[in-house]
Amino acid sequence: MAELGAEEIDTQNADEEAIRVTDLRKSFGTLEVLKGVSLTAHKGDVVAIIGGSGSGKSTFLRCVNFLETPSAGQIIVGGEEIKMRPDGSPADRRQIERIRTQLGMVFQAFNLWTHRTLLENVIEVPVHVLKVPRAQAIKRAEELLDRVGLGDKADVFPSFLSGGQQQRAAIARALAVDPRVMLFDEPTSALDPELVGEVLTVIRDLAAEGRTMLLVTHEMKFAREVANHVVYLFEGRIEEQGPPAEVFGNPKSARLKQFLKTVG
Amino acid sequence: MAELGAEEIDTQNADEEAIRVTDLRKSFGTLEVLKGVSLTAHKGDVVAIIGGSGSGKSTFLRCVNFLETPSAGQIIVGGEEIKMRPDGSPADRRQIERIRTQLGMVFQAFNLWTHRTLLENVIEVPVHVLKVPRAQAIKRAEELLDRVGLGDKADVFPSFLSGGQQQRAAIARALAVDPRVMLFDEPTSALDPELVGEVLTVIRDLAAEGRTMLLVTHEMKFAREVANHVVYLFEGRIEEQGPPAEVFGNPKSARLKQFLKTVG
Amino acid sequence: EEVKIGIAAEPYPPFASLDASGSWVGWEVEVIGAICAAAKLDCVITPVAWDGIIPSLTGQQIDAIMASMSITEERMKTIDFSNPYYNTPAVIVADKSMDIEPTPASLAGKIVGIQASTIHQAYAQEHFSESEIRVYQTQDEANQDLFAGRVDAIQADSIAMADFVASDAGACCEIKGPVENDVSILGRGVGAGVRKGDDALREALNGGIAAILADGTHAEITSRYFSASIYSE
Amino acid sequence: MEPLLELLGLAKSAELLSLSPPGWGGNLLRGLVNSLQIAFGAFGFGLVIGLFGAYGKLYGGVVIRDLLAIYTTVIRAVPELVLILILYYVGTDLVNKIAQAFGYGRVEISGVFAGIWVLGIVQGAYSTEVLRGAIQAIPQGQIEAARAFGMPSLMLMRRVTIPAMMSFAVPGLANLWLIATKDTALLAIVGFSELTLETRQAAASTRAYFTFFLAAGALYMMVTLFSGAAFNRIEKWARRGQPSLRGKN
Amino acid sequence: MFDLRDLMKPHRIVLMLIFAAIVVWCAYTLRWDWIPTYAPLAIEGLWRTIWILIVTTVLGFFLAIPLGLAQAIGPWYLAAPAKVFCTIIRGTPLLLQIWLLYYGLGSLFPQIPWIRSSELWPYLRQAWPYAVLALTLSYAGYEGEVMRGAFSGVNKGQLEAANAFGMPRLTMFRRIWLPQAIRNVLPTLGGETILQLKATPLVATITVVEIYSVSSRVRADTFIVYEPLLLLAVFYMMIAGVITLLFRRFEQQVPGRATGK
Ligand SMILES: Nc1ncnc2c1ncn2[C@@H]1O[C@H](COP(=O)(O)OP(=O)(O)OP(=O)(O)O)[C@@H](O)[C@H]1O
Ligand SMILES: Nc1ncnc2c1ncn2[C@@H]1O[C@H](COP(=O)(O)OP(=O)(O)OP(=O)(O)O)[C@@H](O)[C@H]1O
Ligand SMILES: [Mg+2]
Ligand SMILES: [Mg+2]
Repeated sequence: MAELGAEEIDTQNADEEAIRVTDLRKSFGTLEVLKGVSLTAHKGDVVAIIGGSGSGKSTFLRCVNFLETPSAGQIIVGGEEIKMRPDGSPADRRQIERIRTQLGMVFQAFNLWTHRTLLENVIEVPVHVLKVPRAQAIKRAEELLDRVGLGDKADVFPSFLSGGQQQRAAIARALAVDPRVMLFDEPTSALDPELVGEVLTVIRDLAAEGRTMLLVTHEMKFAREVANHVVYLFEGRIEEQGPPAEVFGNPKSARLKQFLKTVG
Repeated sequence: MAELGAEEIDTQNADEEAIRVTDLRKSFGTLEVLKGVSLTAHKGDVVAIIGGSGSGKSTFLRCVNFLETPSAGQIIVGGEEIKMRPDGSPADRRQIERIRTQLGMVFQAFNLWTHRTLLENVIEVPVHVLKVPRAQAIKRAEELLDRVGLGDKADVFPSFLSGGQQQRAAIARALAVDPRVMLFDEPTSALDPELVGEVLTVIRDLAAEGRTMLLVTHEMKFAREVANHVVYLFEGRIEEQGPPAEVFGNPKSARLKQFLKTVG
Repeated sequence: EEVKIGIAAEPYPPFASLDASGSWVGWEVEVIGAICAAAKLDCVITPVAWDGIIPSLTGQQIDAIMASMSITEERMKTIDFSNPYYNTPAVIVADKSMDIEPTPASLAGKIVGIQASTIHQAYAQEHFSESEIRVYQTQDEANQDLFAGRVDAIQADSIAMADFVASDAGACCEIKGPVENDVSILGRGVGAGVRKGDDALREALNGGIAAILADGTHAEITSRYFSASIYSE
Repeated sequence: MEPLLELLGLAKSAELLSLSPPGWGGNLLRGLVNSLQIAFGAFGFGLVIGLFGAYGKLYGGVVIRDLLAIYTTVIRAVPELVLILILYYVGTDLVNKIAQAFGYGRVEISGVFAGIWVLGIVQGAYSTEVLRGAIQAIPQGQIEAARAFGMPSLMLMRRVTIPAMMSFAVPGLANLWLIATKDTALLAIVGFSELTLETRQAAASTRAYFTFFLAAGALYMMVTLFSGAAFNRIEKWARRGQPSLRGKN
Repeated sequence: MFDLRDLMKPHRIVLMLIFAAIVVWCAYTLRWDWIPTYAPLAIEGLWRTIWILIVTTVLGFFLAIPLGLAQAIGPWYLAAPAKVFCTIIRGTPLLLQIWLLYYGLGSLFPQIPWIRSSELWPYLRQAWPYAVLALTLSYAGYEGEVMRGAFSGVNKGQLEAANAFGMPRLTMFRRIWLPQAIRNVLPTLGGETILQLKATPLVATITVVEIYSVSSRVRADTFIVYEPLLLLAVFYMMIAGVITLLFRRFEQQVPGRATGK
């Protein structure tokens, strides 16, 4: 059923490109982490990125919103190409700032602002970047915190929270900016199965609203249920990609077969 | 097969108690997080602790080695009771330091020392606390790093590593002290299925060597395969416990049933 | 036009010191007033740190220095001086029990304290090469160390020293006598310093000094502060 | 015994310290106010320079970084006294020469203005380093998170970097503030009557060295205690959200 | 220590040319004829400045560590005295402290006969012991405060990891806490050390001969004002340059986040 739902969305918006990455490369010193990755996501697509530890998944997400400067490649968000200098750094700071407000990100290490309470973390960007009236932002933030089950922790500072609570807060923070594209870096790593299920629901809802998602995950079951496109990264290259049914059901590459074996 | 192996170990050492926790309570201010948790693990036992986010799993592990001072309760490690003051703080620092060297811990947030390379992180405790000769410690550290697949990252500082790499390094660091009891706080949260499989192997090997493990995890499949005893925490109390086959196959508590539903 | 007369911001009684209401009093202050009146100058007293007094002059913050500054050859390379308006000999002071003469031979091997940036410093460094010279920021500090026994002798102005040995703090000590004169260092008395080339002001001040010496104002002021004259040709 | 007796001569001290002449208390207080005025201006001016300097050093281009390196090294290296002598005297000399060349009269540069200017430039060099260290101590993720949400850099500085670095910067800045209050003493050389000069004048004029130096010490202590309390509050506020390390074994 | 290619960038060449021009201008238009006469004295003064700096910063820093630690986590009976000490030192001008030690405390000693006849008297009669004591205490007071901030700024998880492995407190302190604390404040410490360098001229007021007092002497003797000051500035800049380089080396030993990222 999940796949059915996903495909439905896919066909609906197939025309409108939300994000297109072409031949993205990234090196740290002599270590080439991304060796030319190309990927296109249409409006409402949920793209799951899977792959071994250190294969470059986080680096890829971080390059998409220029937290790392790519060594080469082209990134187009909502039809607008991000202007790059020859060294890969963004040429137009305004542009990159504008585009980033359309890209909500949930970090692998959560990165909540430790000097602000949960509520303040969530309203920070809406109020100060998007200029949403404060009262309205607070109302929405409270809804979001409730939705991720943290309604009673709104006034707590992040360092006093459990891992899963921090991760949920990070998700709420990303949702609060109403992004067109969501970048999730292992959004369920610290969550128990029950909460994973809830995040799944959230992601499905978002997709139904026409939002696009790039989603790094280690949980194949989750990927299979939520994504309509799966990308398998291996040592900085896309080794295989396709609809989940195919990638999981009928993997072609030997490495992917090996990777999936343990999942059973 | 996994359960069979686990049970085998269980019967082998059933007499020798590795760790016994009696009626452990912990409050943060007015928030009572642990409401009387008792648990016994014998030598070679692998106890999986499962439960919702915020149910007190991390807090429990952290109380066991006194990173949090319990509000009440009794903790016995290897037959030796940890002496507590009335306020819950350890009465004998020497004792607690000695006992802690027998308790290897892998943190939910990894907590690698950022000012030291991976190799230095791993040899730190053996060389400076256990007084292992440096050359020997380095040899062992290299083996361990190889074992978790980080042989080539030995001289890298933790901040330059991917999440999964950091987690594996944290596991190697904990293994390096040859602990009698291992405390794992979600040791596979940042790992891909392939690596989860490997960590599983590591834990099985450790159990076979007679080491005891307390293991917080969100991956039920993993818990089922590796543990010989499963504890389900709910809001600071043990709601249900037993062998994995029973807990997962035939849950009694309604809450546990609900919790496991999403796992399918 | 206003003439800014720079004096040392650090009080130097009885020549120039401050009272609590912030006005400057003392022998030199009165003499400045008298000279300016005689020369028909509109003078304003401007205190400046002793350390910065010459840069203040060359940097035009002040127009003349009248701060007990002796006329020496070294200083005359940088600024010009008027004629002297007072002069006093330099003396050596030491503990009463010590057998010390104000001569290099007698002071050899002893510790001699002097105040920084004064003619006494230059003199001691030139003539007491066998002694250890300790340089103090203020005369009082040197006096205090003489009292504490951390220096064996001090060289200073005879008037200041007469005051000192008469006080409680100086009861330990006595004036052992004046040092041998060396005009090139000890100079030709105290004069007013002006910028090089500012001859108009220098001449005006010379006129004022001559006038108060001639009409007895100088002697009258001196008599109110000191028992003997502090001016000689 | 002399200084000790003088210390105990409390009656005489009280008379010397009374607020109206012939007591010198009023002069000391006036000096204190002058000192604080300059210290405040210089500290604030220095903070502004320091913030931009730290940013320039961390994120600026090569030329900016080199120029800032020269600025911080030279200014921090040269004793303030020398800087003040050079900046004040040579500076006003130059201004006057220029003014005269254009047919204007002598320009008076007020002590307060010069003091704030000169000490501010000095403080700026130190602030640059303190703030740079503090910014570097912020966990990288905190800043990345803000970037990822498209915060413009100025806002990022205001909303994330500055509050997050506060806990690291406050002790260093507190030191700088105290240094500022005491460095004003150096302005005595340009004839600015701040607390130290007033003290020295009072002491030398009355010969009551101990009384006045202790009185000045007490005044400085009061400033320190007050600002200490203020900085403590700031630090506590800056550390909110961080678990305390106290009482941990 | 430098890579020559680093210096060959265009803007650096321009800067060096400007610098060279200033040097040449100074050399030709200002008076330098006094240098030969005062060179030996200047070298002696420079040496005195340097050793006072080294001795007082090293001693002061070792005092600062317990002072900072006591304030950060110590029990109240250690924290309170440490706090009082730091507050007094930071709260009063150094000049006043030097002056109280030398003229206050120091002038009490001679009045006690047994001190005057003891072996210590030749030292107590000197000024430098008071100077070293005063500067050491001063550095300790300021750095104690800085170290307090540094100790409490270390991430809690880092210490918990050490605790969890049963590290004895001293080992944890030496291996984890102190290095991380020092790393966080290295830039501040570098600055404070340069401040200490510039505090050394104050000891001239108690008759210790160091480089600043030599320049004052030149000024007093010759009435050349700016040239000795300029040369003095150059000396201080060189020492400060060395300090900066040293601290930069320390900083580079642990890669924090890359700058300019
Ligand atoms: N230092 C603290 N101060 C106050 N409350 C705390 C503190 N640490 C944890 N808590 C609270 O205690 C509860 C239990 O936290 P704990 O970290 O044990 O949860 P957990 O079971 O490990 O959850 P997760 O699976 O999300 O990691 C949470 O509600 C958390 O907010
Ligand atoms: N700042 C950096 N400097 C140097 N190397 C880096 C840096 N960041 C990442 N790397 C390296 O790049 C590789 C890819 O890292 P990345 O974080 O993208 O992995 P990942 O696929 O997200 O892995 P995981 O699943 O473990 O999070 C790793 O080998 C890592 O060590
Ligand atoms: Mg990652
Ligand atoms: Mg947890």
